[in-house]
Amino acid sequence: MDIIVILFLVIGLFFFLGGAVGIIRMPDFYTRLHPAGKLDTLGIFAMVTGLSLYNLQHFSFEALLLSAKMFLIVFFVFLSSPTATHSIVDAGMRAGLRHWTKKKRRG
Amino acid sequence: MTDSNNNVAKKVGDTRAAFFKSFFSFLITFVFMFLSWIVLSGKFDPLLLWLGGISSFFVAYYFYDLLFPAMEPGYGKVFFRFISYVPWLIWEIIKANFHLLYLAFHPQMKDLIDPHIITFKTNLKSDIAITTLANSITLTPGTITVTADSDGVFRVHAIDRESADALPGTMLKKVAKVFGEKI
Amino acid sequence: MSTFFLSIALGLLFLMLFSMYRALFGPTVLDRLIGVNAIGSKTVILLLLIGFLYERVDMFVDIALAYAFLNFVAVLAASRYFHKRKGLYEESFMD
Amino acid sequence: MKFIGFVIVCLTGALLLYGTGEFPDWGDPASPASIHLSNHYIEKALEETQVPNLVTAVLADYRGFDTMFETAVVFCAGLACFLLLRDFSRKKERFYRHTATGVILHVKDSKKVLKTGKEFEHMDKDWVPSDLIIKTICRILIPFIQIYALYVVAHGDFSPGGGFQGGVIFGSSLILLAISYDLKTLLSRVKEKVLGIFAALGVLIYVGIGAICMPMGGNFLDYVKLVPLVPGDPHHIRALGMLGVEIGVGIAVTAAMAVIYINIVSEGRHDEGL
Repeated sequence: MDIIVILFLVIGLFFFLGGAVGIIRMPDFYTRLHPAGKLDTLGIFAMVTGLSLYNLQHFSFEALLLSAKMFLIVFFVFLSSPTATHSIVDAGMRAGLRHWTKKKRRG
Repeated sequence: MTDSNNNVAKKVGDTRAAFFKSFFSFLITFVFMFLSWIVLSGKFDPLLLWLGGISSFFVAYYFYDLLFPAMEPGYGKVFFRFISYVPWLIWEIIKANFHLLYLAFHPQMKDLIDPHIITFKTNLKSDIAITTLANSITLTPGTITVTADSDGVFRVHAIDRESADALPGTMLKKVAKVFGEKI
Repeated sequence: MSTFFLSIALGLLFLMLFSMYRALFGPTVLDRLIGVNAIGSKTVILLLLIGFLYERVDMFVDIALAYAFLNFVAVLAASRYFHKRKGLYEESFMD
Repeated sequence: MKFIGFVIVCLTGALLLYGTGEFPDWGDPASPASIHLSNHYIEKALEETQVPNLVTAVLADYRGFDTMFETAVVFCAGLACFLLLRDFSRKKERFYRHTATGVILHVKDSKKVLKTGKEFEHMDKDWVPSDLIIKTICRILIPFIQIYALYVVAHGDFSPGGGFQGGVIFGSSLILLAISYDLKTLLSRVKEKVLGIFAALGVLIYVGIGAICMPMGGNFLDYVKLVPLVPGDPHHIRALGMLGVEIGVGIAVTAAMAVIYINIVSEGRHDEGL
């Protein structure tokens, strides 16, 4: 059981690492949002799955409810994270920030 | 606070059918709120259950038109189809995430990515269907919905050609099927 | 197991530094917003891990949930502010 | 005038800093608080108050007066925002929007007033239509946030929450409504008058619970004297009293948050807002 939990947590950390590296390396604001919004969401999903499995080790009704409560966080993040991402993109578009393209760099 | 309820009732025509419609959405909101109270609380103390009932009643009474603004007959079916849609979506997200990870760690990342904006039109009508599709697109790595208006026109920022080609495709079909709309 | 949780939490803290860089030196205001949002999503997990370390998960889940709410509201309010007030400025991209 | 204010602020700050020199060191084991008070709280709180969460026991029982005046401070903050910022003056220029076509009318004559309702609606100069996705998602999330806020208020004695935290979350759910639609939607649901009444009502509940104890023969906020009024187990009377107090705090904080937000964001004019 512990191995599964460790696996989930390490996978989640790996996703977070990808997100952090992506935020640093991507060329412009729009492309930075891609790793920031999505990899973090999946990282939260993997990590909460792992933690709630760990919580279920001593199985009882209360532990089950607690794990369900943890999954409320996932439910909330899956609804809210894309909305936040979309709203940031929208703000950028309205402000008139141009997005980075390959052509622009060549010319 | 009660004024808004009266307004809504007047708008629909104040008939018996409209009353039942709002009563049903009140009831369903109440049930949802009470279930989430139980999950949150995790205690079955009578006092806390009473407080939960009162709180759920309060929220459902004043804000019943937020969760289910229009009560339509096929909600139960939509709910179950939506539940079956979620695992497919999560699987798509996981698949696409590895692609994005590969991009993020690739040394010549700037040669691989090719950000551009695509526009496509769908025939989705209801707000909730459009929102589901837009958020699914945003959750799938590689694409972010920039705008989605009520006519069903989507503008999507894609990070490379590969993720852009997948749109709208299967996801639109699945969402349309979930909400029972024509493509 | 608690050592492992501690090391994961430290790893998350280390990753926050990356986002902190964006939040502090991001060329546009919206870049800073991205950085803050990324820090927020990591903090949710960090709070859960702290809960497991102190063995009071039932309390820390509440805090994590509240933090997620407030983070969402903050990001939405900030971006809505820039929808209305054109306070953003265009800058050259970092190539 | 500004200069005098600056000097006064600096002097007060210096005085406060000078005062902190007399405090015992942080975490000093020999300070009076750690010798007598903390030990008593930690050892006796559970059996005296029947509340599992020590922080709530200290906050709402042992230091009930402190919390009462904190609530009053929050109420005063809301009141101050209202009194300073609220702008009742009529605007010289007004903008109207035709709902069906989206045509915008700019009325410069301050005497002419269009009837708003089905055809025309008020609007700001910098009007931004609310976004479909944000609107739908917030609509779905707001009831859940509210039930969570009420849960936090009700479980003040088990979980880290309490009146202040729950009130803030409930208030932020109202703010979310104002962000995702616009300020007018919030104000049409929750009238400004109602918010003011609720802010005062919250403080009144707190003070009232304290004051009822006095004719029952106890001191102010002496929950034990409430036993004949409340059915149920007399051992839990302190926990019940705290629950009532927490509800009062929650109501006051929610209303004060909403009032502060509404007035700051629209500069007191109550138009479209943020």
